[in-house]
Amino acid sequence: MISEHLPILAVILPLVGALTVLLAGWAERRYCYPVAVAVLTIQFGLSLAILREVLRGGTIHYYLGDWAPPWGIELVVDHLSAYVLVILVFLSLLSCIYAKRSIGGEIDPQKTVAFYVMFLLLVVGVCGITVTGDIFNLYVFLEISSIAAYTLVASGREKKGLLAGFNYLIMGTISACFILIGIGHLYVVTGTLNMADLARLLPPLYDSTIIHVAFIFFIVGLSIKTALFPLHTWLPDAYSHAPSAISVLISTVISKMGIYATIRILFSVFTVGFIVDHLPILEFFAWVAAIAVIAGSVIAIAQTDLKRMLAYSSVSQMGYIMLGIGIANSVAMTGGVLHILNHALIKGCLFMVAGAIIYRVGLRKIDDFKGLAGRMPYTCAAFFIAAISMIGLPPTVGFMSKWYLTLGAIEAGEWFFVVVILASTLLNAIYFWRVLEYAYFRHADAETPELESRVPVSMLLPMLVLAAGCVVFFFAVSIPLGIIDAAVADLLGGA
Amino acid sequence: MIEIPPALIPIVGALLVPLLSGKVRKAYLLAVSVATLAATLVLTPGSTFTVPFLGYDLALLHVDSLSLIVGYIFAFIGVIAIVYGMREERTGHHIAALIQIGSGLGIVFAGDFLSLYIFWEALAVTSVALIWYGGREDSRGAGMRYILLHIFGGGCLLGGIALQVAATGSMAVGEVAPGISSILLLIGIGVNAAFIPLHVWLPDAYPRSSVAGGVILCVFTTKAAIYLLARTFPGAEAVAYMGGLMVIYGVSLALLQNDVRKLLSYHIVSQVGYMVVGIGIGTALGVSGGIAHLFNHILYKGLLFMCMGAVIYTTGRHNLTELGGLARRMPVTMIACVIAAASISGIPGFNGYISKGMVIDAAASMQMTGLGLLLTLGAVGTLLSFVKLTYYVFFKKNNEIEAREAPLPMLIAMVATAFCCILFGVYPGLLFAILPIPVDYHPFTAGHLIETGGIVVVAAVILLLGWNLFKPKEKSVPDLMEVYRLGGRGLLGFSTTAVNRVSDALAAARRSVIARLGWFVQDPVMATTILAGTALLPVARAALPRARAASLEEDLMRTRDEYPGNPARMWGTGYGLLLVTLFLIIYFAVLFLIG
Amino acid sequence: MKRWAALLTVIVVGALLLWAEGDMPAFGDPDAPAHAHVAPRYIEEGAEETGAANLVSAILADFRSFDTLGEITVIFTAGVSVILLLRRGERL
Amino acid sequence: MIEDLVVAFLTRYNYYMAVIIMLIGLYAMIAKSNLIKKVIGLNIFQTAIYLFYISIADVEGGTAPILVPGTDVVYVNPLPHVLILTAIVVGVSITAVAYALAIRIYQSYGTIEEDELLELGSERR
Amino acid sequence: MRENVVIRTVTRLAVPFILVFGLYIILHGSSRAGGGFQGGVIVASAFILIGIAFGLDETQRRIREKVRTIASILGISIFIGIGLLCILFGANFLGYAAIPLPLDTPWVRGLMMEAVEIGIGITVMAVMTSIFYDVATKEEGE
Amino acid sequence: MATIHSIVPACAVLVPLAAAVLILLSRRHEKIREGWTILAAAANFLIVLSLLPQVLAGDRVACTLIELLPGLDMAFRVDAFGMIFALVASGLWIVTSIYSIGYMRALREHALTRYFFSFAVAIAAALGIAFSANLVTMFIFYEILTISTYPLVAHTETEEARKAGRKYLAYLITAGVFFLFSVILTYFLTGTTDFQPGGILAGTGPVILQQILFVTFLIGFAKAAWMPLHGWLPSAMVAPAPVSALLHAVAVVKAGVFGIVRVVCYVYGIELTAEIGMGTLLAVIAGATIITGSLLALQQDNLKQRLAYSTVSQLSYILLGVALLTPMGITGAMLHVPFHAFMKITLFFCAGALIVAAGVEYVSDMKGIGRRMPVTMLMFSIGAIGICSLPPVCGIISKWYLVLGAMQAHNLAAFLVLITSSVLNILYFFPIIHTAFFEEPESGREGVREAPLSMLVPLAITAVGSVLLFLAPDVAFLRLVEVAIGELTGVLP
Repeated sequence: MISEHLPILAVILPLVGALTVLLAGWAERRYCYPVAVAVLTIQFGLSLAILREVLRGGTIHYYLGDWAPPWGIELVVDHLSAYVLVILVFLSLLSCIYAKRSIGGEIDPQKTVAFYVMFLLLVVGVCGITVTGDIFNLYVFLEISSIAAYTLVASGREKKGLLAGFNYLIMGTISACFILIGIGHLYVVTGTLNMADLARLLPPLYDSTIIHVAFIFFIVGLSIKTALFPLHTWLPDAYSHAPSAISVLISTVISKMGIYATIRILFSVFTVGFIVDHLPILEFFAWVAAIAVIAGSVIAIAQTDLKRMLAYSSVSQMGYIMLGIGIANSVAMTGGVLHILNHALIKGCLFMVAGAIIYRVGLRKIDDFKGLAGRMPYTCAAFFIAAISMIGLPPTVGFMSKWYLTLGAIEAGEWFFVVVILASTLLNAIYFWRVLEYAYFRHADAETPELESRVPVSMLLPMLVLAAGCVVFFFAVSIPLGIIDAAVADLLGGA
Repeated sequence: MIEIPPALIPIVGALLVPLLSGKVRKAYLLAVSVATLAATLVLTPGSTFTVPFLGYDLALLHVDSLSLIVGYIFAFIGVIAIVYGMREERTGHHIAALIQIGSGLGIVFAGDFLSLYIFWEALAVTSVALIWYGGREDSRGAGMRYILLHIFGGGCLLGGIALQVAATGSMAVGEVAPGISSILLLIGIGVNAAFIPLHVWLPDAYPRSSVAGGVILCVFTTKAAIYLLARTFPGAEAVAYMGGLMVIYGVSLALLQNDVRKLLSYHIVSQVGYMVVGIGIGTALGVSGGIAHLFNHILYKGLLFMCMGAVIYTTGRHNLTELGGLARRMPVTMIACVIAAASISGIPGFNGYISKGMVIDAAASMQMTGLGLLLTLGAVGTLLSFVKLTYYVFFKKNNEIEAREAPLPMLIAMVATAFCCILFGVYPGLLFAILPIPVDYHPFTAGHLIETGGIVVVAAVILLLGWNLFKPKEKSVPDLMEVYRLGGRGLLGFSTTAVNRVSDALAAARRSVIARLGWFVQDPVMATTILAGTALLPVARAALPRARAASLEEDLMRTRDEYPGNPARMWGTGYGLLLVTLFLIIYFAVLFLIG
Repeated sequence: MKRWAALLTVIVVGALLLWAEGDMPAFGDPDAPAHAHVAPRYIEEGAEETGAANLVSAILADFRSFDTLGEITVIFTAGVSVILLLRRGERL
Repeated sequence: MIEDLVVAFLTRYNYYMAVIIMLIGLYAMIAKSNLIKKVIGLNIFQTAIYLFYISIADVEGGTAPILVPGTDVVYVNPLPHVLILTAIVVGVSITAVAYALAIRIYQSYGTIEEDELLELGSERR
Repeated sequence: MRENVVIRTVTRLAVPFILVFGLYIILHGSSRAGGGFQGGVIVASAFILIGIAFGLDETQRRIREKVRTIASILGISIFIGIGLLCILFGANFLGYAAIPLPLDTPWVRGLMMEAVEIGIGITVMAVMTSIFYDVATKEEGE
Repeated sequence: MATIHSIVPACAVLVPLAAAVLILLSRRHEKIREGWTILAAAANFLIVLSLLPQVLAGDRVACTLIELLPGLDMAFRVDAFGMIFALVASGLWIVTSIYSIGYMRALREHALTRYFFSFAVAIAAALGIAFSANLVTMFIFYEILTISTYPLVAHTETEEARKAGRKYLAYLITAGVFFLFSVILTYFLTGTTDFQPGGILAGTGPVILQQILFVTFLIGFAKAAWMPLHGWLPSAMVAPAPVSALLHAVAVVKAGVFGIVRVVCYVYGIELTAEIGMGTLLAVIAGATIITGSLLALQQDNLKQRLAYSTVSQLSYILLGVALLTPMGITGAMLHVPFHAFMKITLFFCAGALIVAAGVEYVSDMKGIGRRMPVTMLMFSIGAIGICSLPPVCGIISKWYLVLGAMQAHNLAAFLVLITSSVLNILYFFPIIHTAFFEEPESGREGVREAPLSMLVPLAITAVGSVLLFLAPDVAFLRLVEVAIGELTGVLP
């Protein structure tokens, strides 16, 4: 009986969880954390169950209130949704586990209750986006997660977090407004909000200027959300000044959510027929993404602050994924979609490491990391694995997405993109290797105490899990690929 | 009888030398060399010994009459050289000597090109060691020049062999058909056989070798080459003329030398010339003459080197101008030297007379008059120079020198060799019996004797007339080696400079690229602004009013000075939204363009 | 500087948008596609099906009630946000 | 030509107004340094969207979509109303959060002028 | 805060009316113009008015933090509860028709919608008040 | 020719990896850590050796680890050519381990866990490259090799070492990118990346694309240190001597060369390479590198630098051999892989011994050192003579085949390059020998003694090994090469 209601439970569970956390926290602040972790664990199980259902029976449609679409709201869980859902929930779970100790120094203790509530609300929004099949519903959930994200970014003790949060809020809201305008335009010409219905109704209207305007608003809005260079201005501050657990969360979950929304709208609403065949604007999109890949990396090289460097690296990686999507053949798409998983694993791990370093030795500047490997061996090992994964060296997952993206670009005959993808490897290597060199190949200054700084298990475990994931999914890449192939076929099949 | 390649005995034997010392070592060395001689003597034509190697069957033992005669003399002189060098204490010297002997024998008995080549190179390497053991101030350079030239020659030989093998599929040592392969082989052999102008290593290196080393060196390298020449190029006319040239060239330069061993070295060139002529002529008499001369030459030239070695060993001097008056002090050496000088000059009754006559006869019998004349001239020159040598070393008055007779092992070696010189001079039949091609040659005919007499007379006349001309001068005579050195240095200098230039330029380019990139990545945003500003400045100057442009320029300059700014600067919402609107416009434009 | 840049870009965007909006259906056009597809059913059957005369409410609380759930979650989120950002010294 | 424009304007002035209001909001957000003014700009922008939605719901001569049984009147399209109700709530929430942030910023930095804040924020530690 | 008798008096008079009006709006959302959001905000405005007129402590007294929190949770819970109830009775989430009340389907739907609207109203009221309270409270020591 | 499925090749890769883990785990116990290294080295060599009979019989031992992507396996397939590389790498690992222990102890080096760990990983990667059945597997291990050797290069943690490390990575990661591109393009063109004796690229894609691909492959194999991509190798000489010895004379650089040979023979195929004119290109590059490398070696006073440039030059012997595209040339190339390894590792061991025992790093400081350290310098001489391709060291054999190959291909230019190089080799090696043995020692060197036995024995082993390889090349390597050539030319021995 439960199995047919899985999609809605994926949204309701964290919501109920958020309320429960609030109540529990009201009773006793200490209860928040276990409840939140428990909720997310169940949620993770749920998402796996959804994935299993999807793999077994194909796309799940769930009519809310038993109203058939397009009149009611429909939840649609296809391979892509299930895949993204599992990733996002898993990362949320890990960053929640990670949060326990990491927020200790970064957030006022009395705020922990609201923090965990917010955390779960963010998950609500994210899950809502992944499962919904209604474009307006998507907007609503987008806003839930966004508001949660703005607040969480600003929730720390760090003053700059406030500025970052405000900046993020303005940009994010404009982005959401653009999406809303886009939805309005689509509604004007079709009269429907259901994605499948839209995809069905749009083709005859492809020449309409309104559709074009809608598309522009969507793509610019989504570009802001995904921080596609040069609309990334909010991202570095938000990522680097947020509490560490939140850096992990937004760099993995929120960014992936934006990408998911982009893919959904581009391919499930507008479909390949419009963006590639009718109006080859995706080509331009891919160029922007390519520039983002390079620009993000180059700016990352300039950074001296680890978290900020990682943030710019994210800008680059977003471009990476978008490039895969922009090339829009099945191989490149596979690479892009695969990189959603990979980047979540890698960047999650990296931000966790950055957080752990801040937590333990209070260092942010890369120049101060001299001899860090001796003091924090496991943390640095995790960083190492994640870094080479980001560079795209085997045997780590980064290699796999690079493989597919390059192959896809070659297949599309886009040699420039091939160059970009491969050049990004080098740029990544430059800035990641600098950190590794400082950590491993420089002696610590005399004044820094030579004690092995133990990172709490609740922080170490998630990052090691992610680091292990980086390696494991290299060898077990067929598992996500099985899902991705179906997802990509779905997305491109609409052509 | 067990027939094993004699080459292996000294080579393997050499490995044990470092483990022994003192008397035991001496006895051991002698035993090894004698065993080598014995192993050579028991060989009979047709003996084989093959080793599978690289998929070929290496014939380490390919015995016929030609290889036997050369083998005998090689093995014999090996024993002599070892005896001569008994006083040598340096382990490496003995090792090198033994391997040198072994390699020489290896070449002689090699039935295929590959093993021949390997021994050939081994010969070169050990030669360098012997040269370096000379310890003279320029030994190092001489050794280097020696090995460089030989490696070049060896390379050519290898190339020739390879081409031969690639063309015919056969590795067997034999006559070579004309072609690139033959040219390469000839160059390769020519280096070792001291063909002009490839001879330069010889007078360069031999005088600088160790005393005992010189004896060994003067034997194997050139003679092995002659042996190979006999195998591969019998009857090549060009080769014969090359021999003639060598005879004259060697003699002429020998006459001008001051260093005793250098003088001898040029004589090697000259004497080898006779052999080359003989082989080049290619008739039975010619080849036999050449080989016979090889046999004899080893004896007397070895003896000469021994004598001069003894002189150098006891006096420590090696220049004619510094020597003299040793006849009383070193009588045995003196006698041996005179015997050897007589031999090389072709005085009847000494062995040189026999074989030199054969070669000249062979030339004459082929109506190669010019060649014959050259050879005769060479004989005159040889006689002259050895009169000069013996006089200036032993008979000229010089009371400064305190010297005693050479040590016993040296004397034994010298006496034994001198005995052989006379033996084969008096009983040439002994030699004829082992010649590869039986010849019917009668050395002591009137014609030959008269010819020799003529040579002696001419020489005497020249001596009487121009004694002062032959006075040794301290100034050394330049040879082609100077040209080579200059050329080599120039080439090397040029190429290294060129390489350095290029690599420096590449490095500079790389550094500048890295520096530029390094500048850019410090603050990419600001850098882009500066670059764009710089690029657009001319446009602004042209388009905007002067004051405005100037202020813009000032801004740009200020920005440049401030660089790098703060790469971690925060970007406000205003900036972000501006970009957003710009992006909207761009998308509109794109859509407009493609829609 | 910024002000002028802002004005310029905004005006350009405005011009483009004004041009683009020319394709929109006329204001109040009853035949606009927006009124033709989903809405008619709400108007015709919505009240009967849901028992609510206020069609807006009917859609809000029934047809698209999930949106509304999201909506109050947004409100709730905003409340907690403000708590998280501003409140001090109490239980939350 | 001009006639066309006039017709276009007269028949679609709702959209044009929405666009213009939107641009005013956008301009305020870009050009104003004061954070509160920025939020106000944001609100103006959102208002324009509300206007846009509401105006697309309009049907000429239509009445509010509250059924009056038995009468045969034209109702405006109720769906955009619902949507925009949601959007308004979202907008209110965002405004609340934005102001909360602005207050915190003021508490922390003592100013809400973005130019100053960015300078303060960009200082190297 | 300086005492302002006029405002206080007016507030005292107005608050009950505002509350009643708000409740009306909430409850009649399904048949008349109105709904949970609108009503909720109106109710909240009553508390905000109290806060403005009598100071925040007064508001705190009238509607305590605990109540606000519980109320906001309660509102959403009602909504979710109804949704889950539908699942329990075999329908999809928020499929009101499945709830076994002895009434016609439209009536059940209408009833449930009312309940949902009430939930919305409660949450909106609580959150709005809460936001006002938090925004208006000054940092200690300022 | 049968294909035998077996887990053994995977074991050969996994044993060093397991050793690496064990080394990490026992990082507090010096003896145990070193024990693991030696144990693993020995075990690994035995494992590799156990495959030898089958490979010599012309069989291939295959092992598919995992299907990475659809149609792209991570798979091992041991063939004769791979076996050569594997034998060299695993065999020399044993001696290098012993040597390392002596070297590191003598110099009291730090961070030994990292050192031995990286070393083990590097060996695993080298074996992975040797055994890889397709380009993807090769690429994976190629990159692992790059990464795992970085800590060894930057081991001393001085600024110079770090700089060298950065340079190392800059070159090799860039190269890796090109390699990856090439792999992907190959996959795109052919739909497979498996190595086939006849090549897989024939008949796919336009010629120009194949040519470009060839060039990118070449750049990808910058580990082969062909010019002008050799810059990393001399810089990497700041690494400890064992590292220079095993990695920069054997594992790393040979991996690059190995890769090029694989690509030419097993991806392009000899015929296609000739057809599209890439043999000539490769020959030109190799020839230029041989000569230029030697010229540069000539100018180095630092012994390890000189050896490094010598390596640069010698590696291109292998390339030249392959570029000749004749059976004999390829034979020479393949033979030069193990032969050069033995000779050059000896030389580097000696250089290390000189550093440890006498603190000598420069050739000009080596006056008369041969009298103080006769064994070391004798072995050095053997190595040097070998590199100059003189008897009685194995270098002469590979040169023989190379010349034979050049002649088979009627390529006199290649032949000229080879003899010029010989001359240049002499020019930079023989003076060292002279300096060491024939010049008077400088004062102050009286106390210098031979390096510890744990260093002396390995270098003696490799030196004697290189002589033995001359005396009996047929035992392993030549037979392996014959099998490989037979496979390539379609005629099995």
